[in-house]
Amino acid sequence: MSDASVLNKKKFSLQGIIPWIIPLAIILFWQLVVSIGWVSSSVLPSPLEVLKDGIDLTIKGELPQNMSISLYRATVGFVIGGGIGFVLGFINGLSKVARLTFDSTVQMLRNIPHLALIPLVILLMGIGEPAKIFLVAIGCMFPMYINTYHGITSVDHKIIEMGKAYGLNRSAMIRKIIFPAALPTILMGVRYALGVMWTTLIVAETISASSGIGYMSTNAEQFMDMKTIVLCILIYALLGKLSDFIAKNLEIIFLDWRG
Amino acid sequence: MSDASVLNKKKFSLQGIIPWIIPLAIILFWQLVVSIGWVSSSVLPSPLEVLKDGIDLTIKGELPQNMSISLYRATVGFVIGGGIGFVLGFINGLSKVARLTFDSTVQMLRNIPHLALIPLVILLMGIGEPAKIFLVAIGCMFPMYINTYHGITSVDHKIIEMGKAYGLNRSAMIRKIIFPAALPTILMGVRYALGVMWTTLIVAETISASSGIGYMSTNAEQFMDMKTIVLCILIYALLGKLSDFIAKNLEIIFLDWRG
Amino acid sequence: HQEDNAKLKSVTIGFQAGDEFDIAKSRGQFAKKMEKKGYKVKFKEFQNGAAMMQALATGNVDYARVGDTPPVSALAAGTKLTYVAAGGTKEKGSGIIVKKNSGINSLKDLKGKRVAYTKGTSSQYMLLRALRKAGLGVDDIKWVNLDQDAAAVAYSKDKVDAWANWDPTVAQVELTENSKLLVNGKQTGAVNRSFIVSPAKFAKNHRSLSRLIIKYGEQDMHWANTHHAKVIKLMVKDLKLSKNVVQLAVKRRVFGIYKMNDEYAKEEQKIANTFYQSGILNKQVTISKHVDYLK
Amino acid sequence: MTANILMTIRDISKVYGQHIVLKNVDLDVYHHEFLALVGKSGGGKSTLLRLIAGLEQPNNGEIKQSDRLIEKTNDKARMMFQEDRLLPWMSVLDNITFASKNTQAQKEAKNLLDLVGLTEYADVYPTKLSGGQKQRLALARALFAHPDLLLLDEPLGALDALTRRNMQDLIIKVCQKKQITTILVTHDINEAVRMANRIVLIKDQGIKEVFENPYQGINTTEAKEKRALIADDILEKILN
Amino acid sequence: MTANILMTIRDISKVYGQHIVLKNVDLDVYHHEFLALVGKSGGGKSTLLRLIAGLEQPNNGEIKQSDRLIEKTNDKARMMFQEDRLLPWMSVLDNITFASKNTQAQKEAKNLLDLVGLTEYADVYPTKLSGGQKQRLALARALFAHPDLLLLDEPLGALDALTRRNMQDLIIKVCQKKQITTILVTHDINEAVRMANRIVLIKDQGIKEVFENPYQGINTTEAKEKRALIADDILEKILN
Ligand SMILES: Nc1ncnc2c1ncn2[C@@H]1O[C@H](COP(=O)(O)OP(=O)(O)OP(=O)(O)O)[C@@H](O)[C@H]1O
Ligand SMILES: Nc1ncnc2c1ncn2[C@@H]1O[C@H](COP(=O)(O)OP(=O)(O)OP(=O)(O)O)[C@@H](O)[C@H]1O
Ligand SMILES: [Mg+2]
Ligand SMILES: [Mg+2]
Repeated sequence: MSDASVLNKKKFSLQGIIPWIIPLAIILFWQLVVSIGWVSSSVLPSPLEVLKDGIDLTIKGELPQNMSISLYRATVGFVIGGGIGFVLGFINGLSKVARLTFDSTVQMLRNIPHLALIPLVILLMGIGEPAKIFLVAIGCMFPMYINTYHGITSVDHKIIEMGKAYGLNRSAMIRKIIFPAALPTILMGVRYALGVMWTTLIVAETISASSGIGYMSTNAEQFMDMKTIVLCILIYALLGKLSDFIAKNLEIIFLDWRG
Repeated sequence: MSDASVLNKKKFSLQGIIPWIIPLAIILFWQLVVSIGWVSSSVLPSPLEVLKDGIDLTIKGELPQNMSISLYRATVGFVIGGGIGFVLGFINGLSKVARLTFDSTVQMLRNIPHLALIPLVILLMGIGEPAKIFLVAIGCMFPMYINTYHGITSVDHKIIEMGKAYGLNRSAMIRKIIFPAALPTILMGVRYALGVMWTTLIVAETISASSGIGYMSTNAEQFMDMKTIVLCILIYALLGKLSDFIAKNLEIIFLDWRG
Repeated sequence: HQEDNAKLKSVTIGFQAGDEFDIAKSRGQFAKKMEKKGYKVKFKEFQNGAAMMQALATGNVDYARVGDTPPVSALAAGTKLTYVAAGGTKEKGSGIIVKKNSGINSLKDLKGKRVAYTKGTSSQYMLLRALRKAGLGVDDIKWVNLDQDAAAVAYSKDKVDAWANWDPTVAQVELTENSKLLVNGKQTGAVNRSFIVSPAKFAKNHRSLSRLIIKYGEQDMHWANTHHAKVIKLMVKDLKLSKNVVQLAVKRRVFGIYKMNDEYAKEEQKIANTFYQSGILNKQVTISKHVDYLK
Repeated sequence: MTANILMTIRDISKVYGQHIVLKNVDLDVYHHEFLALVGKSGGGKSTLLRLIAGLEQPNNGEIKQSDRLIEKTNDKARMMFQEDRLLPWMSVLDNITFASKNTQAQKEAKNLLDLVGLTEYADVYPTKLSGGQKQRLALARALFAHPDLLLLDEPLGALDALTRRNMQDLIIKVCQKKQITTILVTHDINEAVRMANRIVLIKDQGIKEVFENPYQGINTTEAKEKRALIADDILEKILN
Repeated sequence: MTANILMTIRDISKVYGQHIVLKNVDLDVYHHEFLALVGKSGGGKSTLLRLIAGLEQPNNGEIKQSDRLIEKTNDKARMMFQEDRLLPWMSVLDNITFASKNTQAQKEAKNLLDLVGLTEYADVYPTKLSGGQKQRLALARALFAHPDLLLLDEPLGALDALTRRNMQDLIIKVCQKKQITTILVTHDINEAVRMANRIVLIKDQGIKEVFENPYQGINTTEAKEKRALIADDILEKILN
């Protein structure tokens, strides 16, 4: 990290370019494959066609609208699920009784594929917006839970002891020692959860949806609209880049002490 | 951890029971809900019916057969994907150039839902066994990658410096310092990957499968065989418990020094 | 003319649980007969038509047995496929189901109701036909797009009022959920026929193989029509449905594999037109251009 | 005299696995006294402090402070550990005040920072400090507290002679001013006789001898000489 | 004389942010000599060692060992850090041998473990050790290496007088036997004059003075007195 700070500006712009080399290479290769006819463009449309599809859908307003409704579902689900996972992870990390009671159950539940959960979700939540958000929340809950829990149980025993020896009460202990010490691992959970947030949407938006990027994607699959399928894949990839960007910045902001 | 070791046998048997309280409570509540007729048993079969279904399928040999083929796909996919994720995470963790080149791409790819990938997987790998294993491998790759990468980049700089000051060459540095220091985080990645391994199967086994637990589950969905749907959910949960058990034991074996 | 080169040994057929080829596969005669002719038959099971069309587009299956809508969508998407045969219909076993006590007694009553369907499948076409027949507009009902199992739960818990679907699900719902078919495919004109399609190039180069498949397939279908008891037993085992459900579904179904004709092509053309007019597909396709009327 | 006792240690033993660290230790600690613990490395000094701080429980015997049994973390004691145990995510200043609810305390903390010579480092993270600076920060943190009993485990081991001398004086001054009873673990016998009025020698799993040092704090040449004699005495007892 | 020089330090400076730690430092280190670095806490001793070990690069100037410029980790030097930096996942014995490819080395490691008094701890994890035991383990690790140049950063700060004395002798013995040039950072001036033949005083961002100590290793009363005089001289220079 420390060497990064002494890099001059020239290196910095290079650092901005390198990460895009492979994605670009993939796109070029893909264009080539389609151009020389190795696969027909009805099976795999060329990048240019996909781009055109993207522009069309943007102009028609379909894409922005789907993106924004998905963004809404994703964010609300993330906040609720991530919040619950965080709290549950925190409690289980701190209390041995809670851990014994809940951890095993959570570890069992997190293994159930979202796809398989749909009937139960409908049973519990109906087919409206809450059901979709619920599923995203479930998805985001587990990584936040696991990482928070793991982060807290791995806090160096020595500094906890130090906190005790200086008379910190439980709340101060959590705020000043346990939470900051667990934060790097928790932020890794945020990183996971941000990924899961988008990937559960595609499942959530099979529940009676008529909008959203996940809907767009499954709908395209039903109608074999490869251009849109690939467009959605690209959008997911870019959202991934965005999540990564957010996660990285959270780390930079909150973990500045790690230098 | 240390307090656990002083627990006497009586407490231990209690510790074995507590984790099952909530799952049991859920099952009892569920039986109640069905018994009082809040939901018809065609929508949500009672636990007993599900159990009977499970026994039937086991006697018929269908369940063990599907489980074993799934286990095969899961294991092979896990080994390949986990292995690649581990190696990639390791390389990116160690080399700044590799990190710049690959990390961003991986972060983008991991965000693409498996469901959305299916058309591409069929295009690349066909509809046979390789396609299914490929998808599981993709799924397991990312958590292994992220955790290995994160584990390695978070190794305490002080002991790396110590290794340098004692003339460790690169390979010894990795074997004796970086790997053991990153191991707790890597094992957390194994824990994630073991979960993902099962959840991707349900998607993988929609690609022209005629066997496997994922197939069983989607097939049951097609024909609204709710008993089998719920049975599959329970199996997934138990597999989750198994994964947790494996992960915990790996931790006990390899991280004994954390006491 | 000279086609079917001797080198070809194996032929891959995509099917779905409970369909014509599932019966042929289970009975076993089909594969034996094909083998005598020098073909090894590989059956590949799929969970839905879209996936099968995907496999067909990428050359992973040679023949695909699908419902009536997936080939239309695939053609609109530019997939080069050819209809080589048609199957029977489920006109009596598909339609819109409602609960008997729902107060919905005619198509007109659907106005303002929530109706479950699955996008891109026959049920979407079925609903469009039904609305037209009742003189209702497309927006007069609430369209609820759900997968089968999701719809089942939603229907049972009254989250939707009606459900467009086909056998054996319809039979099951009729028997377990105190429901009735408000209208069936025969009445709406959405007959829900199955088809056998092939990659265009393959179909062109293997016409006699296609004839063989139709011939032997038809023999199995004849057997199925005359041996209901055996078919029922087979399906009960395969689909894990209760016997009375399968009985109902099998009884009202006619099995068959036929050469393509104008009538079948027109049925498909109607779907294509309807989907295009409703904006579901953004390309008009002419089905007859993609049919091989094997003589 | 008993009214003057702050802490009674009775017949305590501590065993790690098979390894007996302390056996049947008895000790009284008086109000406002300055006690030093000396003994060989690995002899159980830190262990005794940890027992007193309630961070560990004895396998046998009991420790009472102001007639209350120490069963869990001792609330009336504060401890400076042998390692610095600083919080890397807090600034140097926050590392001092982190346990205080008093916002007025900021001034005292800054004052202490001056006294240990870290004024200019108030806002940096402790990773930027040298070994001795870290130790002084940990010392400031300990002196900032207002306990009945202050436990110092090798507080000055990483300091040069001059700084060490200054810190010795600082500790004595603060503890006198705040009327804090202090137990100091040190390897430096001269430091022990300079700072403490009683020196406890830990040897062979127990308290070998307690040395009274009436000359603590007196600056006459005679007192210095007497202290040197006591120091020689202690050293000899350690060696044999 | 130049032929006898192992390391030349020329005009080096080291700056952290705005903070100048070392400025225009020049020093020659001779083959097989025992050099001590003394100076106030935070004065830059550890920094100088880190520069020599190649763990950090100077902002200015150059360091050469056997005529090779130190540009990255110095392969011919080994360093004992001020903190123990033990590997928690390795047994005490493995912590000594971890960098060695020689399987024969096991015996030497065990021997060293005896010499630092940790025989019975060979197979436990270092978390079980007391502060001074950890330090001795780190010392054993350093003495186990066969470098041209050994850098010891406060190796004995956590040890009692007796153990400390024994360890001093051990260090001298091993370094002489293996013909290792040694640089020792210490706060204990008596330790410096007892062990080193030259003592370097670091003050005000540079080398204030270098004291020759021809009496190192000589056990006559006269030599002891001379050493005491040198120590007094150094102490005075530190204070002013
Ligand atoms: N990584 C760093 N970033 C910023 N400043 C640093 C860093 N490392 C050391 N310093 C500063 O450099 C100065 C010298 O530190 P150094 O560790 O060399 O001192 P020292 O002589 O070894 O002191 P001590 O005897 O206390 O160990 C200190 O003022 C310290 O704050
Ligand atoms: N957690 C532990 N598990 C096992 N043994 C321990 C543990 N902590 C300390 N010991 C052992 O107890 C003994 C006393 O340790 P302690 O830390 O009290 O010594 P000390 O007198 O403080 O020594 P030093 O001066 O080296 O710090 C040592 O032999 C040590 O190995
Ligand atoms: Mg100690
Ligand atoms: Mg230092």
